[in-house]
Amino acid sequence: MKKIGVFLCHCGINISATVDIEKAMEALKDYPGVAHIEDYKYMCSDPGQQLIKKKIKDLGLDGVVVCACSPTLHENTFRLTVKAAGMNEYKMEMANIREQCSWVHKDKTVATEKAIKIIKSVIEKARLDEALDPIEVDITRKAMVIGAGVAGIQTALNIANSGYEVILVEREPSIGGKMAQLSETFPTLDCSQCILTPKMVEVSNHPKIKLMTYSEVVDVSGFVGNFKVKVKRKATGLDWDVCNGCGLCTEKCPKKLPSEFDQGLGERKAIYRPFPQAVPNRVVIDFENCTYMQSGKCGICQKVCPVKAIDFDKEDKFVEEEVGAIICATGFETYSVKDIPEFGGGKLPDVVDGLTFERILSASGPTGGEVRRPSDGKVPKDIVFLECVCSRDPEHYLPYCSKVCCMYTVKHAMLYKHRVHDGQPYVFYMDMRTGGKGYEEFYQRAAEEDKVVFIRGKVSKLYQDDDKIVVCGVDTLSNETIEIRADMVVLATAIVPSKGIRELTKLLKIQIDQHGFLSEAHPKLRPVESLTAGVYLAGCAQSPRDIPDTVSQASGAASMVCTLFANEKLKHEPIIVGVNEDICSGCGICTVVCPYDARKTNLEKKLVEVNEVLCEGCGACAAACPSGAAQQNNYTDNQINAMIKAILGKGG
Amino acid sequence: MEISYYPGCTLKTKAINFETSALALLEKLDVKAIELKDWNCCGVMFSQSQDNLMKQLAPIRTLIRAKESGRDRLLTLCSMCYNTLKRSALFIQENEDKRDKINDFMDLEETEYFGNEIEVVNILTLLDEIDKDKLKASIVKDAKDLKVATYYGCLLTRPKEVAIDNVEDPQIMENLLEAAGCKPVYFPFKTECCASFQVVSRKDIARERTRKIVDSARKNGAEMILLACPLCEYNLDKLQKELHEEDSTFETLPVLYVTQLLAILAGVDPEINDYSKHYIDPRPVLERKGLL
Amino acid sequence: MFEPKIIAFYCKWCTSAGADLAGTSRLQYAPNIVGIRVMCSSRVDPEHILNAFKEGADGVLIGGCHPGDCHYKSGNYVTLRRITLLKTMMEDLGISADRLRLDWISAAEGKRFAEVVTEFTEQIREKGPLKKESLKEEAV
Amino acid sequence: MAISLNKEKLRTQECEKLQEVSGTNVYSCYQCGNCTAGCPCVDAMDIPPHEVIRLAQFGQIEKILDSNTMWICASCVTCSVRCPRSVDISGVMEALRQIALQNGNEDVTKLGELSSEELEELPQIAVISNFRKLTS
Repeated sequence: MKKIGVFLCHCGINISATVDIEKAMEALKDYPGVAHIEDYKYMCSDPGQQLIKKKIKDLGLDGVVVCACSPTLHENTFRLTVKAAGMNEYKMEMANIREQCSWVHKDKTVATEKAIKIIKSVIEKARLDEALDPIEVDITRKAMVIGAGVAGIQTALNIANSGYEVILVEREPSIGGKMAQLSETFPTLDCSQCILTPKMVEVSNHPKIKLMTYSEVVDVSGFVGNFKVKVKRKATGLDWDVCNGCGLCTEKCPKKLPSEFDQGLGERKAIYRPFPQAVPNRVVIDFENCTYMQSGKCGICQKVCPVKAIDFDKEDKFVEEEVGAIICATGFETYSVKDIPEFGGGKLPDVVDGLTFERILSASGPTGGEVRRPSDGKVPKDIVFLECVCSRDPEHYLPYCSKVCCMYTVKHAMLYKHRVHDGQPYVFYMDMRTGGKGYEEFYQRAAEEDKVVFIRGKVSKLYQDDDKIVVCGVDTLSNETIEIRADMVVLATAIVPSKGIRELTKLLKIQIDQHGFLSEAHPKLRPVESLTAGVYLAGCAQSPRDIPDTVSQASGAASMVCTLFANEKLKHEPIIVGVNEDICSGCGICTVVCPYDARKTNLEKKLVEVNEVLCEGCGACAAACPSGAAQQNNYTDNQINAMIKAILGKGG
Repeated sequence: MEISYYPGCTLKTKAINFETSALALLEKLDVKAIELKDWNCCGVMFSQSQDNLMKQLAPIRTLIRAKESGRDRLLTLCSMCYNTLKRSALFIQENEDKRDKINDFMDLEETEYFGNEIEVVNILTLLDEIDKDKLKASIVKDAKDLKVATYYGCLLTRPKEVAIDNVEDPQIMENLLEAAGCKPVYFPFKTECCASFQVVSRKDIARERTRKIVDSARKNGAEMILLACPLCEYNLDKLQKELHEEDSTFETLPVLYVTQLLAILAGVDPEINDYSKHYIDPRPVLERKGLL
Repeated sequence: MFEPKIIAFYCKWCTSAGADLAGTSRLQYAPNIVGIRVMCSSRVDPEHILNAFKEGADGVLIGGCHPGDCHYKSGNYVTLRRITLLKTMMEDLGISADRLRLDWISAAEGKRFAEVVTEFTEQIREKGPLKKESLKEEAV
Repeated sequence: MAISLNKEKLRTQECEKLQEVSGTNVYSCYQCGNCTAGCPCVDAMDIPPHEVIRLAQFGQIEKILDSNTMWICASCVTCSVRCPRSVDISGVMEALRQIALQNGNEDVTKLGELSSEELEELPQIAVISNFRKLTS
């Protein structure tokens, strides 16, 4: 009989307030296989772990059941604990009596009974657990970063500067992301382009970074250390190896379109470079709007191109890359003004979102940094800024706080005042959230020095009246309704994940939350990892955040990748499904359900053979095997059936 | 198409023009509206209280009548009837215990009502359902330079559960009028409340609301206000007249039920309208546009 | 009141994580269910399910990732096929098919997890205990 | 005068009743003020709608009932549809009217003050809805 040690954690009072630990110990102490039972306030703490180690050594335990939190949280912790005491780490099992018991039930009797059942079932599993050794796998020391905004750029640079190769994939023709569109940044008011463009250039010149702009990830296979990624390189209509970015074509192209980079305020051509500082300095043809592509007439760009780069080739190309780690840094978008009917539904030209106002403020923007309103180019003298537009509104829009709007709105009001000295900015806010280094001081300065009027309350409605926008709001501090006839209104609309993130996360097999933001492996302890090994997160794709937070998280993700790459070999979970050659008849049913082609029928030997490296351990084949020849390590039929018995009160 | 029709109190008196024009228009569009037999008051204004179930009896009894008619849809012209009937039906559909209690109160009724048997349809929704090409084909008068403000008030678009269209920016009337060849103007006050029943005890509030609403419509170039609620019609029409009498610089705009204009455009004799019911005579504008 | 015994099998990646989220959100649900965490819902063999009924379970819940979201690409589709097939056979074995429920619950759906568990528990409570005598043992 | 708060005063029976009759949770309110900002009749109210909800959160039902706010409300439901936290402010007003009337509030319909010509002039819909809202 195996000697199993059962260790019950109180988790402070998280478990012990609901589960009667003493009663549980009493019920379990004579359970078959239990050689020792003990409780402790914090089993995951150092003394707790020492206690487990000591008992393994003193009593010669060959199985351990830790009754505590979810294995997602501390399975690894306790595996390392038992390993340090000389026990095989796969003989350690966790019984989740916190998340799935003490936290979800209030009645102590009921919760205690359920906890006992859970623990019994896990003891049953532990009794039949076998010693397993991780399978060693080679590692490709090259990373792929998806998304080249400031998050992706920072991650790529950090990894590359550590000496590893990086492929940086970006959907748009240029890297830079949303940060390239910003005017100045809070709270220092240094120019966004001045701090970002040198980094963009560094990326493009870095010998370890391969840049793939105007490209999208279309398929991902493999696993940590050994991913295969298929990238679509969208057709640009010209040969980028020949193009030198002189821009003559964009000057001569007769077709004008609203510029996405300038949020539709400025113009671009059908052959264009998103902005003058674009990296790489290359142009692309917008096939949908190019006159030549639509009607076969024009072709001016081809005529004027001094290096003959234009070929109008519409074929997308696909490349496959092998990488060891993937960082998802796909960024954000802002909630569209078009979808907010009470604020004009996008029909009022002088009601714009925050990103559009950034372009109006930007020295490289369509007005050269002069604040002029879109409808008639007039300088607005009364300007209203609304915070929490679509954020914190579970009834109509999004329940969460978009985090950056308070600060950027204060910045907008301040920058406006710096440009238009005789103008008056007003800010409607619900709560001013200025947690950050120098942020509160920045907010105070806006009120004190720049005389920004802060109004505590929401705006119910906006409408056009002559050439004014009437703002109907409230100040809940004076309990007065407020009406402002403004020249322009800026909406701090909510931060939402960028388009296409759902499709990408399906490819990457990572989780998203209900709003489409990427889910981290643990909100506090593993904030830059996804639940899929080898896939990391950075930036606003995970949740709204400002530039300093984005950059620190990006560096964190990069360091996780470097930590991974520092391993000689990777360890693959040995929870695989093997073949009992004595029983297997080679029927091949298991090969059909395997999603990884890890199982192959050997017709000569009439056997199925398993490639252990490819097996990810889902167990679909074990359930399909008609003879019981395919058994999953430490999830055998015997174990599962014993667990069922124990739960239903018939075990032991 | 046949549909049961519930008139409600005001449609037979003050708002007779709404009924006459709507029924005439529907006839042009091959819709037969059959008035319910033995109908009673809709209850007037849905009771928002969770425990005052007596207030739900009148609307539910009306829905019982509709159920007994054998037709599964009930047309209302008045927006208040629409709102009350629809919300009451929803209320008992969502509160099973309250539904049972309400039916207990009405044990003399032969029919029981559960909440989802009858679809309450507002005239605007019904008109919107009709193929726009058919509507276009029925139009015989040209009103392409007539600029109109479409006014919805509160009960057609609030609360969200019974709204006939987008709560903040309904377009259903605009679409109908565009199909009929008129030009709806930008009108940010189209869902702003006219102060409703407060006209009885706080006329001052209702007057100020009327002033704001009419000012906005006029400023945006409207030549008339079109609506679909007898109470809004009274407030905007009567109170404009009072405002004008007080201050002759206040310019008035005629107020019509949307069906009145559509019926005229569809070739219904304009004389079926009882113009004496209007406080501001719409005939000068209609004449100017060649619609009489 | 009859307290049904329910066994749940759920995958490590989605439903178990969803159950953990229900815990961190402190959502209360019926305690009748005890879960067995497997790597993927496709590890659950119909034999395990029948075995659970044989051993006295009144209901069995299987939780997996939403279609298209399986951590192992297609495991949940395999599960769906197996459970559909098993349900058609259960009546013959004397177990009503609605004692077995397959549901997709993602890691983000803590609330849904709690709702499904409570709803299923109530449903089984209403059905009453699985009568052992009606089980055709030899078939199991 | 200061509102003195303690745990008994915070959750009075009257406040519970208000929530029950209106079917809404006043504690969802985070005081954004959208209800007040969009209210068509707020100028005539003693207390703006968001303050009504605030006072309800403090259990100060008496203070609310002393105001004219619920009698001025035209039940247009703008507040409820715009509330980001789905507080049915319009329903709260209805509940307040009911509570006041059950407590024996004086007649606020002013129907008696109207001349017979005025009464004749008014459409039924106005008279009945006024009566409905202010007496039940």
